[in-house]
Amino acid sequence: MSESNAAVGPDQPPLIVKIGGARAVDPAGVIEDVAHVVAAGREVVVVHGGSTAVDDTLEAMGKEPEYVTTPSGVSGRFTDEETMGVFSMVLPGKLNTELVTDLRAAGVNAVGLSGVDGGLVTGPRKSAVRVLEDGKKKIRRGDHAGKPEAVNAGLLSSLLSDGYVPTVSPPMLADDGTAVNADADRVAALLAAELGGELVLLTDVEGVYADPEDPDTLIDAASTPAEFAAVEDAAEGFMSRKVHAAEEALSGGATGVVISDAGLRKPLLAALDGHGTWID
Amino acid sequence: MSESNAAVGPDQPPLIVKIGGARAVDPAGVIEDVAHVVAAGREVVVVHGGSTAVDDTLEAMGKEPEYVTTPSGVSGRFTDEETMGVFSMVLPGKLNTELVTDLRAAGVNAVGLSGVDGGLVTGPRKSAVRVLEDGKKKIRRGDHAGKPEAVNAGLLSSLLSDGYVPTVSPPMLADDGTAVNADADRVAALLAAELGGELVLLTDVEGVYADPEDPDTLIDAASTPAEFAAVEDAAEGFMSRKVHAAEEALSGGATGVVISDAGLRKPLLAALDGHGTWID
Amino acid sequence: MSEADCVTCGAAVALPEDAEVGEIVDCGGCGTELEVVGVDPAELAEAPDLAEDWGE
Amino acid sequence: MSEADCVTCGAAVALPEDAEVGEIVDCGGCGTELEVVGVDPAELAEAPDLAEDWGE
Ligand SMILES: [Zn+2]
Ligand SMILES: [Zn+2]
Repeated sequence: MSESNAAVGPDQPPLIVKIGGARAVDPAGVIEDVAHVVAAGREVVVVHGGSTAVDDTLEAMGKEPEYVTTPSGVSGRFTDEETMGVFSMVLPGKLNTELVTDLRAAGVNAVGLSGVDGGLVTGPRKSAVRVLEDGKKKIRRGDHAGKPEAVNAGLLSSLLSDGYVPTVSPPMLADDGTAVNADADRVAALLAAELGGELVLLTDVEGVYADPEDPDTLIDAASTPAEFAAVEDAAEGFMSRKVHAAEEALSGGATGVVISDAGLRKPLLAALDGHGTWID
Repeated sequence: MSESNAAVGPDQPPLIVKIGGARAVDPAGVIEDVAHVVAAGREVVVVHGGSTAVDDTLEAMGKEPEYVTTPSGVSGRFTDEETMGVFSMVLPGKLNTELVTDLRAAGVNAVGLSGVDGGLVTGPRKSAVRVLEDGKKKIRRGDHAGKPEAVNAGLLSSLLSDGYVPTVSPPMLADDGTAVNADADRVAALLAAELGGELVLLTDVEGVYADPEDPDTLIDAASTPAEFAAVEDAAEGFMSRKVHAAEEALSGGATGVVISDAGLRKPLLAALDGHGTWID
Repeated sequence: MSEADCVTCGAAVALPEDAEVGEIVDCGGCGTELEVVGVDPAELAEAPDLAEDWGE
Repeated sequence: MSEADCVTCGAAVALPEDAEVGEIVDCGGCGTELEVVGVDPAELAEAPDLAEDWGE
């Protein structure tokens, strides 16, 4: 599964790198790695999230972040209109501007885009959600969330062929014309699928563990349906979303996905060199 | 000076429209007008500011906006590091996302960009500023401000020729690699100069008045040096900045500038049709 | 305790004491999931079938 | 009241009682604009010549 230096050549498929959003996570390592890969001639798209920074800003503005749980136990943010405004402030505003600034300072010709820009990421609006509250099933309406389904590939490839590194963050543009929250892993997966690229999901653990309690059980790779099923079974909580994103990327046309540790010294190069859990 | 419908044809130079930033200003009229001009085949770039919304957000976060006055009496925001973060939240974050969403809903193929994206707007950092405080002259350091001097014209023309409407906001990228505050009128002027375009500065008055106290003294046009000098003499406060921006645009290659009222029913079409103060 | 008619089968459906707008109750007659859209007076509508999505 | 030497002509320049770092004082000897870069002890540097710009 090791790709060593071949991973950064111009003959490789586009690389889609999903990183966390907050500068606090210190993305310096991954920024240097992106610069290295771009300098070697490979096309790169960077995708970032930043949900914890949204919570911090909501709290700084005196508003409590709201999370809901669906009847089957999936937890997620409920994004009302005011929260949506703060979401746009933090992701395409503060975090994307910082990340593009830092990438450019490292010599990367980054252009920041939200999914709204040029209709880059579109799909159905999900304004109502079933939730479980105090044991009651309820319908909550007014959620500003959507499911990323389509990409303006022309905008992306035009920027890539002009030598830019698109640096993408939610929100996406929903089919009702509103800007809405979307899962950044899923946006990255959709872009990887569209570009036939390789997807690197950097996270705060080494990869998928067969037993999350036991770091010795890291799953190195999954190439067969049985191996993938084992990864799916093993992934819990936020990791199960990354595995779902991997699945969507691969079924949509991505060449491979790796879930790896953002905390390594050269996290992107390490992932390309075989660290983490590879799925293809 | 009337341009009537010829103003919206494809044979016209690119149109650069500077509008306020906050949705509260109700940009619906100008958005419809932009859609109209774009549909007629003319290239359009939209530029927005949003300084008052920055103040509102600073206050919501418990921080007092800071304005300083230079020894010669020019007042301006002092943008410390924290304010710069809020500036990015509000302009390329909330306001730009809202404006791009609204433009797209009106059928305009808008792509939001800050001056940092792709190094769109660059120039010297101004980190120190002379101020007058309690009658004392002082040096204030740590200002995150810059002077827009250069444009990534390739990015702009590539987007324009692909049929997009670049929707641009500060910050700009300073020569020390940081994202900094820049005057949005001046950014618009620089883009108009670079594109050899026509610049429309929409504001909250009808144009430049010979006597600001007397609405009957609106100056219709200035085409000679003497007429321009009269406009310069008449402009006070924020209006003098717009006149300076007009001057920079024209000396840099813009074909004409009009300062006109954003509050008219069809504010952009009205400006193109001869309302406001025309300078060329 | 108020009640309202099931929009599918017409059966009377009893609402819990503390029923809230948005709450989902099941019709005892036909099993339809009903959304409480009003409490005073009680009013029911067919609850929208919202596919639960992993990326919610 | 403290004083410090002008960095240009060496003349002693008296600082106002309430001098603050960043404040600009003029040298009585040569007229150079001096920035107070320290108050205890007093220290002066040549004040940067910052062109005032309309778009500040
Ligand atoms: Zn029934
Ligand atoms: Zn001296």
